[in-house]
Amino acid sequence: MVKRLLALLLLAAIGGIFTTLVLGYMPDAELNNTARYYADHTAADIGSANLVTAIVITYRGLDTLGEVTVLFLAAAILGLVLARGRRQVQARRELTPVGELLTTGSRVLVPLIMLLGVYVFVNGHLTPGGGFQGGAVIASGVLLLLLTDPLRQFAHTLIAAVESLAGVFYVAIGLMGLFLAGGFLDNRFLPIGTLGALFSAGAIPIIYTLIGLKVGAEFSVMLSDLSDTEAL
Amino acid sequence: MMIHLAMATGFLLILIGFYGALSNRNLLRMIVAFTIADSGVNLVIVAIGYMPGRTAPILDATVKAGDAAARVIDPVPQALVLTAIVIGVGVTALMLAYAYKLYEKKRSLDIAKFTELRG
Amino acid sequence: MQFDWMKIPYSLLTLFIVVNFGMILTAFIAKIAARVGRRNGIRIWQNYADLIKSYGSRSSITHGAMFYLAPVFRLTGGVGLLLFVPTIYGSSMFSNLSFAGDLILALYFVFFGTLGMALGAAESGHPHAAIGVSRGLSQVTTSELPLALAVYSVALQYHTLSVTAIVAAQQGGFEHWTLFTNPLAVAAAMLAFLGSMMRPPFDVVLAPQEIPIGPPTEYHSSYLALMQTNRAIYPIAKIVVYMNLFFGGAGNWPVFFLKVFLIYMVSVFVGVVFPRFRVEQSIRWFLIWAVPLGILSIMLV
Amino acid sequence: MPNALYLIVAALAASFVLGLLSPKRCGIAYAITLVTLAFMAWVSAGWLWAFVVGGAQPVEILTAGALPPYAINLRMGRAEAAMTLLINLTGLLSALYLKESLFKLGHRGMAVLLVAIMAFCGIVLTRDLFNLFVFFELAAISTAGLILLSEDDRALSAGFKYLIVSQFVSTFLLIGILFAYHATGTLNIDTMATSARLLQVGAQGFTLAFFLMFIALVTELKPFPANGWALDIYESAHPAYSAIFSAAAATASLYAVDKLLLIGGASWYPMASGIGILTFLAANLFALPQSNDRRLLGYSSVAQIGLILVVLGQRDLLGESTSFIAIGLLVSHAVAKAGLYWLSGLVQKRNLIDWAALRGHPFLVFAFITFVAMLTSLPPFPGFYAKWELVRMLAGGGRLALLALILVGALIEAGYLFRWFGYILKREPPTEAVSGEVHKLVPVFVAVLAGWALGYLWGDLSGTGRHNLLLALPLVFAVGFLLLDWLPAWVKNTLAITGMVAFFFLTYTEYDPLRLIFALIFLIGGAITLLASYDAHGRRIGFYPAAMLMVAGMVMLVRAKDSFEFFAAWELLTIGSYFLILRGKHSEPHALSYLLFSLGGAFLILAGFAIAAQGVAPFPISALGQVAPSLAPWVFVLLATGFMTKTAAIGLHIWLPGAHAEAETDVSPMVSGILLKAGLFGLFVLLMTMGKQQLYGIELTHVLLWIAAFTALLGNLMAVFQEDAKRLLAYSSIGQMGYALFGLALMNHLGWLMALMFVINHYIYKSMLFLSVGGVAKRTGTREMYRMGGLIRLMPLSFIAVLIGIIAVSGVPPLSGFGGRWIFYNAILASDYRMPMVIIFLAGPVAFLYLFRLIHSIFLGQLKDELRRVKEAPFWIVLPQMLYVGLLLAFALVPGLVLRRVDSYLNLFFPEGGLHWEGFEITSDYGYWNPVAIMIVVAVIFVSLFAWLLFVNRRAQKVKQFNIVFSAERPYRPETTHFAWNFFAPYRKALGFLVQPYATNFWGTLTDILHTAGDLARRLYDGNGQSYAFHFLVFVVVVFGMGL
Repeated sequence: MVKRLLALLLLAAIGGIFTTLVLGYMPDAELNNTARYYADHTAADIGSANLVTAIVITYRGLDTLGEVTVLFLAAAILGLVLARGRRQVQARRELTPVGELLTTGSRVLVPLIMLLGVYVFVNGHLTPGGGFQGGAVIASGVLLLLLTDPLRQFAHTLIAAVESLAGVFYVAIGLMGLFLAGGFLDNRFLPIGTLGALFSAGAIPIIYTLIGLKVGAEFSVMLSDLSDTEAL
Repeated sequence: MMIHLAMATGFLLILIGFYGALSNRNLLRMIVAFTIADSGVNLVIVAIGYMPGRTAPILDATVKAGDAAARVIDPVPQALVLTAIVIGVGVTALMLAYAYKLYEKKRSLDIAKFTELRG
Repeated sequence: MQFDWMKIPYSLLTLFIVVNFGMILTAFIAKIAARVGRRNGIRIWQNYADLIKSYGSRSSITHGAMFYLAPVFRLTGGVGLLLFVPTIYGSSMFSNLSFAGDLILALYFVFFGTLGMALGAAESGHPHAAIGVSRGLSQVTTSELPLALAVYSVALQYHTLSVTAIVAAQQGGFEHWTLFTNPLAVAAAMLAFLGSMMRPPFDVVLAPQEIPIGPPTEYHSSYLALMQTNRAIYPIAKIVVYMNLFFGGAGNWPVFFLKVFLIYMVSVFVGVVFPRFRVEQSIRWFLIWAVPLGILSIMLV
Repeated sequence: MPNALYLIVAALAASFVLGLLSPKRCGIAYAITLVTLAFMAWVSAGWLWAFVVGGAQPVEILTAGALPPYAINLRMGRAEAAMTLLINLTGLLSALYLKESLFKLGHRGMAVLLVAIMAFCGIVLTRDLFNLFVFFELAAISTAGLILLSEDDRALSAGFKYLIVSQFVSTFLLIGILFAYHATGTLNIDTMATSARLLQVGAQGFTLAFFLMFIALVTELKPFPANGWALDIYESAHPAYSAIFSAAAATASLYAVDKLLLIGGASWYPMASGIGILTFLAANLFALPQSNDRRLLGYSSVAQIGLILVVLGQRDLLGESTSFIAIGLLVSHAVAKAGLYWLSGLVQKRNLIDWAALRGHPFLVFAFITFVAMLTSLPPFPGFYAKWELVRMLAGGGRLALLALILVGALIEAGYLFRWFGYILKREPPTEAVSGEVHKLVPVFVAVLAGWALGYLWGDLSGTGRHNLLLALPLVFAVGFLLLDWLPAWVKNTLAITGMVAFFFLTYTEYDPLRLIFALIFLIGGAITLLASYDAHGRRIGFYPAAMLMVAGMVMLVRAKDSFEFFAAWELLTIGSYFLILRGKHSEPHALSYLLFSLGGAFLILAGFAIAAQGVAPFPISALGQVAPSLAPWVFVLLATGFMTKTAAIGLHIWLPGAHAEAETDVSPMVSGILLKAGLFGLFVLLMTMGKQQLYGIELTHVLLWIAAFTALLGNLMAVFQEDAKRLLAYSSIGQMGYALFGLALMNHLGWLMALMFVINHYIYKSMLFLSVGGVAKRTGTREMYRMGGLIRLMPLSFIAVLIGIIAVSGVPPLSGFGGRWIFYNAILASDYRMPMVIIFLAGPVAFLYLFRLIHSIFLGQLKDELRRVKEAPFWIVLPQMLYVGLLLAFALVPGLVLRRVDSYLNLFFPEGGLHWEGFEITSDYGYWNPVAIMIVVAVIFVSLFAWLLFVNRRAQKVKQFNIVFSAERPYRPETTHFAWNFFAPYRKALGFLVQPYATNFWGTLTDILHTAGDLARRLYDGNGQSYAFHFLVFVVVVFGMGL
């Protein structure tokens, strides 16, 4: 009880800070210097119709590389944690069947979901969406598969290879930017093309594809690892 | 005004999440509480970039490259929130795994049971 | 440095006079003390007889080198103390060997004999000797303190540490004696004097009935003879220092004899009146009664 | 130069490639990991080389082909290069160390390790706020992962607690960053710093945003009280990971906070300092009652980082020097802490006492002490230069409260670290041996090397007013013995003696007469004492480096020209002597208390010099005389108190008896006869330069006079009641130092001369007595005097030494002690004060008590049955004693040989009241004294009487031991006949109340209070992850409240 009271008191104080922030907040009328630069220069310099994508992949590409790495790390550590001191569970618990509807539904939906995922990341520089979103969509397909058959085994090696290779290529493309263009992760060593075309914005579609694959693979690994805990 | 409301909601979510994390001793509930707080953070971030009367930062037929600066909202928070979300997911997954492992060890999800390290 | 070789025979003469005076004086005083106690007391020549008896004693043993040397230390201490201080003021004949050092030398040389004695006595292995030394050393820490303060006071008063110069400053009538110019210092010093004379109430060191005379308990024959000689010289040598510092010194031998006798008598009077103190009692006594006097004297000088 | 981006790219690429490998190919994966880390270290090293040697300019590294602030940029500068090198090397060595654990985790574990190191580098390099956040998250997540390297199951819960807190932290950080972006329109740190300047007024939103970022990043530094999670990690993680966590992660976080402060500006400095100092103190206090090694190291890490945060917060004052100081402290901390954690992996059990297992391995012990010395900022390591500079500037800027707190914390830290070192050398080693795999030893070895190299480097970087200590010849000589430690002891002894004597003859023309005397005692005196060391056999590992370190310190002290040299020398001699003292069998607690008092004193000296200098560097010693009158008395108090801890003035004396008594036979004379003079030298220097000072109308030298008098009295009194011969001598030293201090405090010509006389005399007789008593103790196997007795016949030479010694100590003519007393009386006559003399007069005769007891109980009285076969002390122990006897006689006869020149030198300070030297006669304004005449007279009388006694007593018979008459019986048991135990019982009855252990109780209670406080307060960390979250929020709210 005392603990809750203390928690409330503390949060009241923190809430005070937040309130001040909210009350002091005034939306900008004009884009600030940074945002204006992006709005003005993206089309010409990067060739990406989606400003957010230009920022995510190029201007703040290093963040994104880090972000991918966060997922990579999380997946790796998840594996490590779950593998820690694991007893070899041979006899797996029999699960009740999930039902016809889900099984059949997944057969229909999974390919579509995958396709949608690919579409989302390939068009990341044109439309809302991108590698992360696409990867997440792909992973949701995997989730569906896992729901259908919790004991399903994926080709771990394959997924891992996809994940790693995507990562390696991502870094390699970044380096090509460094060697061939203006700097690390500069997308312009490939032609910028016409604004709005699928093959435009230099290396962005490639990068987003790699990210999409990587994120998809990582989420899949995580999901499959976590689903293994069902065996407990 | 809308924007203040959104922002306030975000902060409220954060506080709710924090309260949940502070008052629940169950590991899983704590994790859920943190995801609530994370959503709050994301909401706040997005709200910060919002500018009334403008459109999404994508160039297309309606938003030409030339007048983009006057028509679109600030794209930066949108880019950042992406990163924030992803990181949140990573951490949440990790916490889940830890919680699982801790449960495996002690058959308990009570945080107060894991106090061998102290002082 | 020119050394006047005649100082040697002159010094020996002083020594000779003092030894005989001391022999007779101590016997005389013993007699007085006995009379007070309604006893007959010893003969006035008794000390000479004792000395001869000791030399004549046939049995003679030694407990080791330090034991053997202790009487030598003891007597060297007495003789040295006597000779480092001028005996008769104004007489170069009886200024002895005081060129070697000043008052401080005399004060510190007092310990020479004591130390040697203590070492020799300790080597005898006799517990009574060790107990006596323990008591004596304990007592001396506070009984010497008033004297040190008084000496300091006197040195401050006369701005010198030279005994001769101090005596010189007291010439021209007894009202110039330190006794009257700095009575507090003298009072403190005389209390210290009581403590140093090994007489009641401060004779727990020797305590003849309890730890048969303490430190020298194992000494006999010619060792004892040397120590008996010292017992004649040493008190006088000490009194000479007091006399020079506080009572105007002595310009000739009769005055010398008189003053030494009178100063000696002070301790005797006190001794026959008071019972014996235990060590811690005497330490407290000195701290409470004598030391404040000394402190006052250095504050007021 | 390779692009610094490769630091990030290489690690990422390698970790992705690791994912490709099949889990069975661990060997290859491990090779890739090592190569990558080595490559990263090489890149950093290349840059550092370019900056330091090549004078390169900092480089901005752009990404995305756009200019900042629109794209993320990194920066590689001197500091960045140094820090990334530190991070990468720690990573590389830890990876090497972690071989088995990494193999167990497989390629994924290695990938996580690579990412962690990359993240730390990224934090250092990036100039973009949000990028900083990303790297922080990477670091946090990989930390949570690498905790799994530990075998310890508790690591899991530690990881979870960490994740909880980092959730809170990242929330605040993100919100802060976004609002800061909103306020300034940029995420670039440098641009934001510029914009923030323009905002200042009324920018409530920005200030709050900054507060959130600040609090979040500061929490990464594990500030008190929001640091329970970190300690749990330190305790349970694999030691090699703790090494990374402590060295690399802390480095990165600190630099991040530094960058953030760039944005926040000077108004946030006090906040940083406040948090830092609170953490420093609290963590050190909590570390005090720890018994788990890793947790203790964790607390120490937290404390060190807190200290560095203080430094960052003092940037407004420190200016240009900030990085010299901060990085100096940082590398010291990082190298040492990494090294210690690596060492902890070699020790099998976790209690501090179990580290005694290291004892059989001299190299590991050396490594340990190197690390501890680095942590406690001792010379010649970087922390020392940093500490000096920090204190100098803090004092110059008048931030004295902060300075005091820092020093208090540092003292507590030294306390628990050196206590631990004592355990290693003195406690019973556990049965589990130290694991000695090469790949685990290499990192330790590298850390040791790095420590020394950094010491050299920091000395080299030093600006004006500092010097590279590792270039000082005496120190080099001492350190050289480390390399020669494999030689047999006698060879090293010869080398040492030769070196000392040679150095004296090479330099003796450079000293003024006063310093010459000290140099003579330190060098030649030390060499004579070392003769006794020929008695030791074997290799005597560790003795010579320690002894020579002490000598080096003393020599450098005498030669010091400015305050830096002086202080460095002071610390060197302190640690050297500490090692020497620690060598004694039972000296563990005593050595510790010695060290703590000495360091405490050293800190006072440091503060004193710093306040005196007022920021001026170099500050010549002689300039102490020109300190502003408002400060001078305070400087005087600090310095005098510091020096008096060394001379063991009353109240500060409790370390001395144990330290001197428990030391080895040939060490006791060194630390007593020689080392104590260092304190007196300090006081000489102080009084020569500053003279009389008044504080609130009180004459400080008068206060010294009283202290000195009571020291003399109580030192002597305490000596009286000792049963242990060496303790008796030790207490006697306290008294003797009291006399010397008294002479100095008299502030007149003769007083100083007397002090000097005591310096010389005390050296000779105390060395001699300690050697004799040491020799006796060696032969009899005990130091309790009452268990000896009657040894005069068996050990005649030792007896003679003691006899001469006690005559000299007591001041009885004709030996040299009398000269001291004579000058003393003349000096007090010339003084203005009278009352303190009463005390010192009382002290004088008390000396007789213990001196008699010493010689009686050991050599006279009854010989014990079990000692009948005891032999004379070994030749090499007796030889120096006989030399001392000769010296003592010579000095007694012709003190003028030594004193005359000093006497005239003192005329510079006190033209009045000197002595006149005519032939053998010495005359003062008051009296006169002729040592030769006294000697002759006494000798003639003595010899004549002796001859007479020999003549009349020629038939004397030597009798057996029990031939005494004792209550009409012949005793037969020496034990009951030897009157020795509690020898001065009546005296204790009378004056025992004066020697109640008030000082010991006071200091004991103080330590107890500290321990208890630490023990109670650490319950705050109850191990519950939720409580840690509460702590964090409380921390946020409190800091916020303070900030308003």
